[in-house]
Amino acid sequence: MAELRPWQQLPAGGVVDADAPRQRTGGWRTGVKPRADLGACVNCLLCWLHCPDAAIVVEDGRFVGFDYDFCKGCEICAEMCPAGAIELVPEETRVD
Amino acid sequence: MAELRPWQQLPAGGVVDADAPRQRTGGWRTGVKPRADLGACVNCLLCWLHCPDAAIVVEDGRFVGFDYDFCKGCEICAEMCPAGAIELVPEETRVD
Amino acid sequence: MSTETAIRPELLTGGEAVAHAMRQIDPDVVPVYPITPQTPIIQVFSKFVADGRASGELVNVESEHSAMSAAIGSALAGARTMTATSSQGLALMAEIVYIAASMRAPIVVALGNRALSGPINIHCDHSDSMLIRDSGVIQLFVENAQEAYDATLLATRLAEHPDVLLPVFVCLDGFTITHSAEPVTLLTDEEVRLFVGDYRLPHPLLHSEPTSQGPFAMPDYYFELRHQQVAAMEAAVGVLDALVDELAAFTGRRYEPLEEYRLDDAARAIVLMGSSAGTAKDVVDDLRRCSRPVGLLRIGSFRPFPADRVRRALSGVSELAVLDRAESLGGAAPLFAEVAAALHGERTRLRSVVYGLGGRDLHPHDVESVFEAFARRNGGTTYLGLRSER
Amino acid sequence: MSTETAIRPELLTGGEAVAHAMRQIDPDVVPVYPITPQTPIIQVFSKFVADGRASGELVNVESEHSAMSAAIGSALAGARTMTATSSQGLALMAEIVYIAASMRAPIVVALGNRALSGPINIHCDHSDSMLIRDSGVIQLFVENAQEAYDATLLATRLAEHPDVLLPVFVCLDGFTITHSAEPVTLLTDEEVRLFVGDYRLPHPLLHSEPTSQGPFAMPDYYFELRHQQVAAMEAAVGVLDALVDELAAFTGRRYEPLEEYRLDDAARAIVLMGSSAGTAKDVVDDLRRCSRPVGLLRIGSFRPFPADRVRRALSGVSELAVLDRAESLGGAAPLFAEVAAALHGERTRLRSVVYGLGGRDLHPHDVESVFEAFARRNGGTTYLGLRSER
Amino acid sequence: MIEVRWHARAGQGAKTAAHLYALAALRAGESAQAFPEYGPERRGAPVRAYTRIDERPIRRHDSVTEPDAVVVLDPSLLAEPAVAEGVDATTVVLADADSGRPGLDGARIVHVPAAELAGKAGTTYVNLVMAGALAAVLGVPPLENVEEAAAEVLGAKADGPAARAAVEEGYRWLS
Amino acid sequence: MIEVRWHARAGQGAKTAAHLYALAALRAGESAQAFPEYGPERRGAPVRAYTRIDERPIRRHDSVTEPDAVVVLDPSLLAEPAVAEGVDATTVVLADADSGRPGLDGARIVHVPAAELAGKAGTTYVNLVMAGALAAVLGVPPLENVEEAAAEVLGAKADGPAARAAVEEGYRWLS
Amino acid sequence: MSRLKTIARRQAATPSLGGGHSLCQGCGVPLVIRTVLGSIDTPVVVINATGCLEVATTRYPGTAWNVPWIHVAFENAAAVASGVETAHRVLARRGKLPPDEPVTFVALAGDGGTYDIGFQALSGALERGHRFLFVCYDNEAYMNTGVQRSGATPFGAGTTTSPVGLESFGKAQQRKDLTAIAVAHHVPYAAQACGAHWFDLSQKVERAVAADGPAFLNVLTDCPVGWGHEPRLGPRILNAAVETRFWPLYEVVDGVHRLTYEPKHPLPIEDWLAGQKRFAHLLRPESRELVERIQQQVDQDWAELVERCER
Amino acid sequence: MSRLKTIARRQAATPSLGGGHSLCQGCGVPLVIRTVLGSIDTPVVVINATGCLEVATTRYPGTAWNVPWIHVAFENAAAVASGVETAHRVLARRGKLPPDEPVTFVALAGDGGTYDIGFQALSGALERGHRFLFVCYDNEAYMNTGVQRSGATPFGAGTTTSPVGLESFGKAQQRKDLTAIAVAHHVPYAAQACGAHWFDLSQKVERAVAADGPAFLNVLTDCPVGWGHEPRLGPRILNAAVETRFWPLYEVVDGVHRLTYEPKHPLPIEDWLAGQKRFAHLLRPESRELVERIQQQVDQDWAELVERCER
Ligand SMILES: Cc1ncc(C[n+]2csc(CCOP(=O)(O)OP(=O)(O)O)c2C)c(N)n1
Ligand SMILES: Cc1ncc(C[n+]2csc(CCOP(=O)(O)OP(=O)(O)O)c2C)c(N)n1
Ligand code: SF4
Ligand code: SF4
Ligand code: SF4
Ligand code: SF4
Ligand code: SF4
Ligand code: SF4
Ligand SMILES: [Mg+2]
Ligand SMILES: [Mg+2]
Repeated sequence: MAELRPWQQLPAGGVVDADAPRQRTGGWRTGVKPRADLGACVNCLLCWLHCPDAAIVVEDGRFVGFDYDFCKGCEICAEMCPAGAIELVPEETRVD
Repeated sequence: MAELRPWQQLPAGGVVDADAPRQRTGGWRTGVKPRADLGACVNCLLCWLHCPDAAIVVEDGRFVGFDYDFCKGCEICAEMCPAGAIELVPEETRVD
Repeated sequence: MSTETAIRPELLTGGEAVAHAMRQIDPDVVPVYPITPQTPIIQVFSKFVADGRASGELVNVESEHSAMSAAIGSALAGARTMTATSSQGLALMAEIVYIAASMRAPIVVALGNRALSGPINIHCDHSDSMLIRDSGVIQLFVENAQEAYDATLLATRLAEHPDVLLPVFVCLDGFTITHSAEPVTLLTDEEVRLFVGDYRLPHPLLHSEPTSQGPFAMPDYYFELRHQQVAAMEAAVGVLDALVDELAAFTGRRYEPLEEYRLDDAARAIVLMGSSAGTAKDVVDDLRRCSRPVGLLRIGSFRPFPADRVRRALSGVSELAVLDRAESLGGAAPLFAEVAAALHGERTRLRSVVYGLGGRDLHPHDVESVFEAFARRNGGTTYLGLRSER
Repeated sequence: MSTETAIRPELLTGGEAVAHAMRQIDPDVVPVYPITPQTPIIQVFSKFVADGRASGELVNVESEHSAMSAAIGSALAGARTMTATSSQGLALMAEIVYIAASMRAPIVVALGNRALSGPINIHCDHSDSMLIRDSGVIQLFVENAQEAYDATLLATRLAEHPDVLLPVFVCLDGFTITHSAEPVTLLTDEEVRLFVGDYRLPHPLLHSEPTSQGPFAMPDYYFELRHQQVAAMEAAVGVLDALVDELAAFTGRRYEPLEEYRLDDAARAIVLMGSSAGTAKDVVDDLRRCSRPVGLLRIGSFRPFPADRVRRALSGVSELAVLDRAESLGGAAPLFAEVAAALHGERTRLRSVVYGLGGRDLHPHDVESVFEAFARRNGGTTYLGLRSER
Repeated sequence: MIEVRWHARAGQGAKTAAHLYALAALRAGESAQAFPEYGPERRGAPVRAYTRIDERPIRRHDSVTEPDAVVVLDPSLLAEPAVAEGVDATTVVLADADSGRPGLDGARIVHVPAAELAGKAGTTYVNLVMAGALAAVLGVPPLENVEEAAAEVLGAKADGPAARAAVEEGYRWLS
Repeated sequence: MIEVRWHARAGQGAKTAAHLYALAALRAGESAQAFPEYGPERRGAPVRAYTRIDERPIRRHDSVTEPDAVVVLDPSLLAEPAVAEGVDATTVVLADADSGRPGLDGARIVHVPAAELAGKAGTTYVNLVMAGALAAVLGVPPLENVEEAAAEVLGAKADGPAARAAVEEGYRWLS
Repeated sequence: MSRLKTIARRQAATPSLGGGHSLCQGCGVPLVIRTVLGSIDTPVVVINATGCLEVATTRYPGTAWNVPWIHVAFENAAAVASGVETAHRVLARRGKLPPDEPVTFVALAGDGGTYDIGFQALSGALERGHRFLFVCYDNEAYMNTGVQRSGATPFGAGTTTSPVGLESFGKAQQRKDLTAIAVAHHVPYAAQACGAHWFDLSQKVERAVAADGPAFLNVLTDCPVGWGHEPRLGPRILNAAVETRFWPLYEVVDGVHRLTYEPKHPLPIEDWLAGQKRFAHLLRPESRELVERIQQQVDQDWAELVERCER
Repeated sequence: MSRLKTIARRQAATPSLGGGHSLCQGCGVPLVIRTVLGSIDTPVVVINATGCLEVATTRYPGTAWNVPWIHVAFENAAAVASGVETAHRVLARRGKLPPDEPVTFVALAGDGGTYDIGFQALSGALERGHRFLFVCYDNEAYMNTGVQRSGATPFGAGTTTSPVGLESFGKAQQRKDLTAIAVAHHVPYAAQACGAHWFDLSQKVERAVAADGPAFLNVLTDCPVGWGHEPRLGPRILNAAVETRFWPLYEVVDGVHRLTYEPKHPLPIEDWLAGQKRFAHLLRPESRELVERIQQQVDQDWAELVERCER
């Protein structure tokens, strides 16, 4: 959590800039996290569309992985994946 | 207009009893008033139904005349009367 | 938990305590709309109704404006009526709250005090209560869950007293009281039934004698009709005293309209309302231990505001800090202004202190700082716990 | 009538005067809902728009709650926005008025002051203004149609000033000002255009840089965000002074936030707001003729309330009557409490006088009776013109 | 200060008369106020309006309780108690009726055959005729200002000349 | 006065634990308070709850800033800075982890294999196990009251006996 | 006994709404009130929204009402009715009121209090299924405050907030089809009626009161002041609204649509516009297209309605 | 390019609603938001009503939004949108904004902010004809405050204010048919959609934005917490709502009804009720009749809808 600022430093009316700091919600995961088998992925992007936390990283139209800073581990991506390319693994598991 | 009462004499919450004094609106007439020819009247009671001011007096189902205390002289009764039994006459005219 | 007999204290949140009071009072009609932090009250009560432990009807209206409107219809029709709300909900029904008071509808309202938007915030301050301080409703501020329960019983009798006939708001600090579990001793259902008795109105709408209620008043009568409310408010003070005695007979507890805490020989004192009073009492005790002549005045009945008693209670005090959990932007803080008006002409040195807006915590050291600060600053308003560059 | 050049005074009602100010300011958007006695303002302005004499858009919303909501959307989007209301209308939008202030939406509102229900009444008192006195909006009370016009011009600049950015209410007594025709001298359309200038916001919503406006604030930030409004209110006092000077250069007229009328050597004085001040001034002059040391303080800017200036202005006064055209049932009358807070610690003898509720007339002899009464009564509240058995 | 009370029925032009009379005074360099009385009463109901005129700026904003002049635009109203309110020997009452009424005794009642005179002027605006007559009785404002005001206020509805004529008829009748 | 802070994820029973622990104290004749912390955070988010116990009636209504005990129901939270807030050498920290964490140094960290012990008791209620363990560490309230409270609060969901057993497992582990 | 005699028997002696009110000379509203309340054979309780009817009938310390009547505000008649109706149900169940004595709860509001500011309260009450009759007396504008446009104001009508001017032909939007909207709430009874067709209205009231749940009546009524016509012509003008098909008379019972009256020889829309000051500008030659547009809309709406009725 | 790729192109780099919000694990709402905003090819301005979405996405001093976003209160999204939309129109006309740059104004509200407390503002905005898109994300209860019943809560569902208990089977009223009510406002475009059918939703958004006037979208979306199901099962459960015909997918363009999807082999209503805690009590044997009643209602509503579509 960023430093709490004094009232003088806040923009009038509580206006928030779009580039304000994002809260990291990765800590919400309860023991498991998604892992992808890029080989199996067919780039349908259904996981990306359905991810509630915008934690699926897509680069020029292709699925490339997860943003664990935001992923809450809800498993929806795995559920939606037609190719079975996503599985949930223990938090400890190293993914690269 | 009745005497203006002090606050102590008013029922709580401004509740008004149905038998409160009625405002006499006969004074609103602008020079003319309705007069009926009871002979011609066929007792359809359309005048009674349409009178905005409940100024048509009906006794056991029969039209008997006008209540000039309330009649505002709008002419609707005359307009509605199928028997042409109602006409508007100068305020001064005596009716009995 | 057993609720039929009160053998031992239960651990209940203020919200649950109020819900139990409602279950025991068993009102005829409860029109209500959800809003945090009032929700625990209506959810627990809804469950009581669903399980047949209360037999009145809930009306799940589509907005608070309609909640208060339906409550007026129900209360004036001749049915005992309760509701609950908070913050934006109260703000949305404000127009109708004034009308409820002027139509003399004895509705009991549980208010989970919450900061008004904006910005939107779900935590406690008293700005919502202040919004309706002119409206003609009675407002009782409680300090803890037990008092929330007792006050709900008192409120019912107070609202329905023939000399009063006004809506009564039981004001509980959001979360700190509504959601905090504390020891609460309940009366038995039978005792409550005995205490509250039946609901009677002088002119119920549902009656063979037709009445017109809510007429149009011109300048020739408006002033006089309004003045009845002034009289009702004055009457409420005495009625409340009597009811406090009567309830004490059942409970052995007394929550006074005005709580004087170690004020007798106090040279310095603070005035405040709500749950923070508990924290402040601890501080007063600590300072007293260091033999500092400090005291506290807790306002229980904010409306009617017992100005004369406040004046008397504070006659010996030379330095007084009024702690407001609300502001009147561009003007004097509400409670401060009220106290200043009560003390007009007196030489007491007054200070306005604003604290706890939007749920900002009030810790013992904050209260201490107020007692310390007398010496140093005077005039101006102090904002406790505000982050400022200067 | 000719409106391009102001050769001579016109005979205009306050409502018409405000409508002309709106026509000359030519706001972008005017979301509005009708209610007596504000209707003449919006009807005349609607006609101006229908005839192409104003080119903004009216939004005929379905309620006042939506009027203020649409006004916030429009003002923060980046459009100059005005509206008008009264009484129940203000009460219904109260929730959103607070939010307009906290979101710093510089909306100008013409308020035709009218008694709040119930009972329902269409005539003047100040209870509606008092309902929102905590909300963070600026409130300027005017004495006559001319001031209503001038204040509308001032309000636009004041609201939009970068250090202020708050809604500004121009408060005109219902009927006595909104519907009474009095001599009013208008500026030329060109002069008005010059005076008000363009509408600028620091962060308009309609902008390439996306912003989130109206966020959710927890206890960690609510207090700080609210405090910006305190600062804005403080800034408004100085800004208004400067604007009064600036406008005076065009008009030769000055309506001060605080009008001290023959106060300098006054031992007895009254404080009040709105159209009755004129009546009271006549009385002061009469009494002065009988060399009685009386004076009057008219509050123009009720929000922000210039407490220090009030204290200074009244320093010489020993007996003071505060005339409220509203009550706070069960508490101190609003203006009285405000003045008492400003004078706390002073020895001035204060009296609270309530008058004119729901359009009850205030005649010169009523005002005289107040000055007479000092000698006799003290303490308690006096109700001028109330019919009572005792 | 001169205070005038106008009586009529909603729609008969009491408000207009009060307004144009004040406007005339304003044009004549006086200070003036005009305001109607408002209630739930509607079309057909008796209504009242007021005019205040003074050489010094008018500041008071209370209602008129002791009018110097009372103008009754509809003779059928003469019987209404409202007409007699605050009327005493110093009050002049203008009405299209030749005799007084209970409560008005003492007051100076001036008969103005407004309807007839309006007809002569080719209009139905009895209020204009009465305004002219009142100007003759009170002496202020001058006729030409009342005519000007009449033309300005009613110009839209009635044609200017006719409006002026109606005012003049009333004025001539009493001078 | 004893102040306890409970850490968990929404849904893991921190609020319940805080409540039943306070209830146990109440049953043991103490005064007690229990309250959770509320925000916009939802299912899955880290949450906190508090318990206060004192022999004298508790009047203060501010939040707990310097807890005497911190109970972490989900080991994955141990790393959260929130756990370290207001923790010093006088604080005891109960967690299902064998080692300390940055920020907690100095504090007395007590390892309670809650999940395992809960399993032994035939439940999944780690919060009950932790409540039992805490009772052992703090000495108040007595075990039987904690068991009674557990049965009363969770009786509905879990069956009473299992609840009691879970509490007892925790208690035994540390005594 | 004839329907009118029945109404008279109920209303002649002590009319629910008596004289001594200050509604305008020739106001069209009382006809509606008398017909509605005269067609109900149980005791009634009236819940009135702010508006001409309320303001003009209960000036303190008087009243023109002879039945239990309550007014709280402008926008909440349906909510107040919800409270009164629920109170009655509970009190009867709890034996605090005679359990066997039916009472009819009638909410009365103008178009402003129904289409616009009072609509949410109405919609909510319909969703909750309170047993009451909501009657909108629709005079197509906010009359009490001086004729401002409402959601019910017809396209092209001049009002003080949709004024006719150099750059305005009056209201630019079509009127809200509130009857259809009420029907979409799937209430057991909803109907559209008109003051001039009192017989039709009376029958509808009987069916509405018999319905098992909330009932809604949208009743067109004239306002001489706001529409700009001679009071005595009110009934004629209302008739034109029906005969031109501008205001179809129909009812919807449990979802089934039925026309209750069909103009034999539908009149051109001009016959409705004529004789009303608010429409005067439309009858000028230059407004030809506007009138055609109105006629088309009327024809289309009628066609759709007929289709719904044929199902 | 495929529709999904198009959405991705617009949203992948800087999603209108990004991560870092505190909506629940597996909340169904973001899918709707991403699909809606990703299907619009102009700049957008979002007007958000109070509710889960708003509270959880803009905790000060942060925000999860990358497009202009405004929140004022719970009940006034449509009114605020009216103001923003009018402002844009006037500023463009007056040359203070580029006149040729279209912007789409999207109001987002939950069912509470749409069916109940926000309904009057919506109805008024529809009547005035503002050009904006109102999207109701309908999760069938007040979730943000802890799952209380709303006008959208289905018959029989348990919520905290319509609890299941010894004397209660959950909500006693049928859900408000808001799509039909919006249609009765005669808006140019209104449709009913569902999060799980994102393709259908996306197409509807395109048509809605193209409509010449106000457009309304009623989008069913799941709430794992309020419905009581595992987050990952959300899409499946939403599908069941469609396949059982509980939630028909259709649109109404200028009054013409059209089913946009028809279940080949409609599933029994139990398939929708199953797997949701709020309905658990209905699946007990003693609730047989209730379930039948629900099935009947669904069949009847479907039949009526089909009929409207066939016209
Ligand atoms: C909240 C609120 N806004 C505005 C008003 C002012 N007002 C009172 S009645 C009315 C118009 C009523 O119109 P309608 O419902 O059509 O009834 P009518 O007067 O036409 O009979 C208005 C705008 C009010 N009383 N309360
Ligand atoms: C006037 C008012 N009443 C009540 C509330 C409390 N409140 C905030 S959000 C909400 C429920 C929102 O429900 P819905 O619109 O369905 O959105 P969801 O939370 O389900 O996403 C409630 C009752 C409020 N903020 N304002
Ligand atoms: S687990 Fe849930 S949050 Fe994480 S990436 Fe998959 S869908 Fe997104
Ligand atoms: S859903 Fe599966 S296949 Fe489709 S993009 Fe995601 S990982 Fe690849
Ligand atoms: S004239 Fe009008 S008011 Fe008089 S009786 Fe006939 S209808 Fe009634
Ligand atoms: S309308 Fe004519 S015929 Fe009918 S009752 Fe009246 S007077 Fe007789
Ligand atoms: S304004 Fe119209 S509706 Fe109102 S009382 Fe007069 S005629 Fe009737
Ligand atoms: S409560 Fe439901 S709608 Fe709200 S954030 Fe959680 S899952 Fe989403
Ligand atoms: Mg109307
Ligand atoms: Mg919802």
